[in-house]
Amino acid sequence: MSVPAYTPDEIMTVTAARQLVNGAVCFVGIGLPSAACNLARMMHAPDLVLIYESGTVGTRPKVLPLSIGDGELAETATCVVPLPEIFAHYLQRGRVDVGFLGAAQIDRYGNLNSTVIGDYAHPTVRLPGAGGAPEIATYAREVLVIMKQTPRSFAPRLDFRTSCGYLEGSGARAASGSPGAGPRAVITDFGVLRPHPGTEELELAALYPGISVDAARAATGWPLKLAARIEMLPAPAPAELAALRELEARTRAAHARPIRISLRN
Amino acid sequence: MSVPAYTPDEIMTVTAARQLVNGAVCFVGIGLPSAACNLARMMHAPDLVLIYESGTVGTRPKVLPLSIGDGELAETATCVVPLPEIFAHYLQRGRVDVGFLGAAQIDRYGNLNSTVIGDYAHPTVRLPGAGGAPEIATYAREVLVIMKQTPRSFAPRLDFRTSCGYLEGSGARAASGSPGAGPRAVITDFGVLRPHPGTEELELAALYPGISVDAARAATGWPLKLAARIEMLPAPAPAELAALRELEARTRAAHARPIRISLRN
Amino acid sequence: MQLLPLTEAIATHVHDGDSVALEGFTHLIPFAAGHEIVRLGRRNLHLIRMTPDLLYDQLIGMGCAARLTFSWGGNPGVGSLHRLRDAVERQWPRPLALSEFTHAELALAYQAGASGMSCGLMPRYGDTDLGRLPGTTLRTLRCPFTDRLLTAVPAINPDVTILHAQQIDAEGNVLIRGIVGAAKEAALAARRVLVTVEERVERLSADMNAVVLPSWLISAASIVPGGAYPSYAQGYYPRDNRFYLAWDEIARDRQAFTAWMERHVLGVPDHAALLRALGVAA
Amino acid sequence: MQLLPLTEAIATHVHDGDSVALEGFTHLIPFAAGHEIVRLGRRNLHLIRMTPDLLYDQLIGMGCAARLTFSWGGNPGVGSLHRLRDAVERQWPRPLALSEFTHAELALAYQAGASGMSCGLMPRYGDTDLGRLPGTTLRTLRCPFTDRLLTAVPAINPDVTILHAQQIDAEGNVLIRGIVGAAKEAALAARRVLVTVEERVERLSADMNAVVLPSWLISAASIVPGGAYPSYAQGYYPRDNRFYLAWDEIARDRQAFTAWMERHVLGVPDHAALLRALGVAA
Repeated sequence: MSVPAYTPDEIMTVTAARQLVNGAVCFVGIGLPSAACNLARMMHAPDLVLIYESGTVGTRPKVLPLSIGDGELAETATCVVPLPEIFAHYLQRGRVDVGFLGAAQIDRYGNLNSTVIGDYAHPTVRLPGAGGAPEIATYAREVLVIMKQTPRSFAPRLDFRTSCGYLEGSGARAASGSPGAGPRAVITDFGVLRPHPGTEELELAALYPGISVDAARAATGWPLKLAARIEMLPAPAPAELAALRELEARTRAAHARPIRISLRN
Repeated sequence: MSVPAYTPDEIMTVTAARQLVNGAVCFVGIGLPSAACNLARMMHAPDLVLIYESGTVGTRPKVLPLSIGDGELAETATCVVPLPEIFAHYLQRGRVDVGFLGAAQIDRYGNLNSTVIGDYAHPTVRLPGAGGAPEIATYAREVLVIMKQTPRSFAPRLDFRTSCGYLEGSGARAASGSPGAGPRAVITDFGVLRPHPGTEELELAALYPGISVDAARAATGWPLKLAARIEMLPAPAPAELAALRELEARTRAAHARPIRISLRN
Repeated sequence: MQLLPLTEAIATHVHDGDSVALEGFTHLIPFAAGHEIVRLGRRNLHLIRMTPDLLYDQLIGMGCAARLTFSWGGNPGVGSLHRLRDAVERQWPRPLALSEFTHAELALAYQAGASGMSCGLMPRYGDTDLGRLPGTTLRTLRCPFTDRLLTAVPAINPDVTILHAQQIDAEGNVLIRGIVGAAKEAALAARRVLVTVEERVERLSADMNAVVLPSWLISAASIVPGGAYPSYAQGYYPRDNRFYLAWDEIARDRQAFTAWMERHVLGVPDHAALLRALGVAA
Repeated sequence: MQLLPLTEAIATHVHDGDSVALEGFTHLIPFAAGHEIVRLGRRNLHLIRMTPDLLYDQLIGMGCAARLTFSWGGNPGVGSLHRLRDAVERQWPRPLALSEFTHAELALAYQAGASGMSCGLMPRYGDTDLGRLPGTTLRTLRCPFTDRLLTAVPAINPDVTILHAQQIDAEGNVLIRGIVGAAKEAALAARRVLVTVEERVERLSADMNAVVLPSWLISAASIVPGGAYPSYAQGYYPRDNRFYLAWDEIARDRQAFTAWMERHVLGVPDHAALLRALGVAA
């Protein structure tokens, strides 16, 4: 097996970007989702509408933000609205097509933990917490989860359920009345998991070049089932890689610029 | 009795203006209240904060608006906020010191009708309706009512209760939990009525020059009681009258200016 | 967002029996769009608007409406809306059912609709006849924290909300500047959104915090200079207070009203012609 | 509104045991004001903030806080807030009680507080462990119209809300421009409001629809250029992403953290001195 000419982050980002249809309204988180959305916007989906939870609607950043609220996002936005409106008027009202989520743990039904590892009252690791994840998981028409696959993060049982995937599966989510369809794809560093149409258990649905089913299974904390057909995903195209690397280089340069503040007064 | 050198509207406006303490936050309605507030601002209360329900906060109009939302109000405001915020963040939150109300009918406890004369389903006169009055009546720290006194408008029984005064009196309003103190003064074209400290029934508390108790009683649809002491109100001062008339002349001139719209396109 | 001639925008998106909110609180009232509804002869509309104003007097007097949801129905600073009164008091030209609220309640109903909520909550104090109106949709709850009474107001989600605004940019984003009322909430609550604008510009002359409706929330837009006359468009032209005063006379009489509407609305092809006929177009 | 030196503003308005919201969503975070709270040695604070960020890591690490109400507590784009984690995981330097919400819930709690409401409502879907947190204050209701489950979130009314903003004018009105988060709601919900600003101007450079806090809603204001550093002030200076990255190292270790705070916060008289010491003041 030859060494691939791209990193796991890169193929995850490119794979996520390819899921996005031009014109879709995306509720974007920081990190890989932000890179994926902006890559898609630069490649095949120029009219992608990016909403960051900081209140920036329709932003077109030239460099990636480090935080969800960098000035770049406001400066390139169609408009900046107060945070209560982003959640009420956009997400809760059902205006978001695609939401992105990551987490510390995911279970076989796509439920997510971003609150604690260990017991809530005496945690081993206190994670950042819910943020906007529970509402994104509920209201986005569909959710893309992006996270690296390890037996601990793809867990047989969550230490804490922060956000709903398919709950206990087999229609439990729809029965709960959740307006969104839930996690239609989980993009990992091995490939893509998708819910089984009936049980809604996540199954291995696609693999990156050079990755084996066994490797993906070994990186999963539950006995990973296989989809009826496993798609072999293409490697990132040179144009995609070039655009992504240029975006990241621009970002690194921008973030390294020293700040000067005038104290005139 | 000599003919007074002012109209009933003028002495009502001047009397209302004199009630306003500099710095007070006023929720202003159109007509006499708007004239009174702006007169007070020009005379003794330059720092009066005027809020119009159209969402203009801290406005300082040079001419009086005809409607509650004339452009003049926005152009001279500290800020213009959406209407839901004016009601939630300002009025309901208890930020308003003085609210003004008028009505078609008032009863002896200061309850107001601005909805219908006659039966609701088959009204003799369909009035404009509630608008912001019920909330102003509830949340303003105190309310000033301004209306002309006739036996029909100062009614023994309201055809419809749109806004609360003291309800049935004797503490009923406070018992209902209303945050505001209710109508502290009713300014009419005869003088001023104020609630009795115990029963909260409106009593004649002040008279304009040349107006008799009997005249005020004859203009009231219930047996009007007298306050322990009836104040004799001064006539409008020449400076007040001059300022008011100048304001109204400016207003008439502004409202008469013909509109020209460019159809370039 | 589709850029359409106004007639086509209304014909496509406003149907008989629709619930329609033409919003704009004393400012940016979409008169041109409303007149197009009259010209197209739409019927049985459920009209929604905080402050019905002259435009609704006209729609009601022309028999377009079966129901009115509102919070204050007068000619601001002038007096009655005579056509509204005639419909309620004497069922002319047809009966008009009323759903009436306070300003705060109706603003909350739009806000709930814009937020994907089934209802909104506000404190409940005192005791008025408003809560006892026939067919009231308000409900009373107790706060689970304080046990105090709260009023629940059901969300309003109009079939279509129609706004007038200052500018649309090359991408179809729309700027609303000045007194905004509950226009944004009414638009975000609606199933379809129509906008008329004063002008089309390459880029909106707007700060990042301005009130902007993104293109993808708008069904169709039409460029109609003067489209808010006789109300106004901040930065473009002021309110024609003389017209508001004059309307009191026109609307007082059924025949005078009908003659005015036939001549100035039905008898002209579009809003520009109305403005020219009234001598306000420059 | 009183214009005060920052030390005096904080000394007067922030007391031991107060609930304090230093708001600003990733933007206009009032670092200078927060550092003054550290210098004044305030204790047993109930800190409230949607996104605790570095400033709260510092306040918590210095032992100022007894409780934290929040919705997301990380170093955005970088990782953990190590001092927050140390307090929760190992009670250092003292135990920290948590009240945690989702962003939407906390925004609603501020909004309810700003609106004089005892609670706010949102739809309730699915089933998470968040609703089962020990001591949760959320309650479940049924919509009186649809019978669907709703979550009631109790209002938050901080004793004091502290904001950083761009400008204050001659009358004391304050302009907030750019990403506003829930800053306005947090301010309007509070009993007292403190503001630090980049500069004082005769007139705000703001449109009529800009986000402005009227002077009479503000308890005290202080002029502190760079007061949001290492976060940012739109139009004045950008976010120092390098500092946010560097903080990860500093905060990871108790001694390194304490040394940094002693040198850069306790060891300097004011924010200007901190900016000079860090080499960012021009």
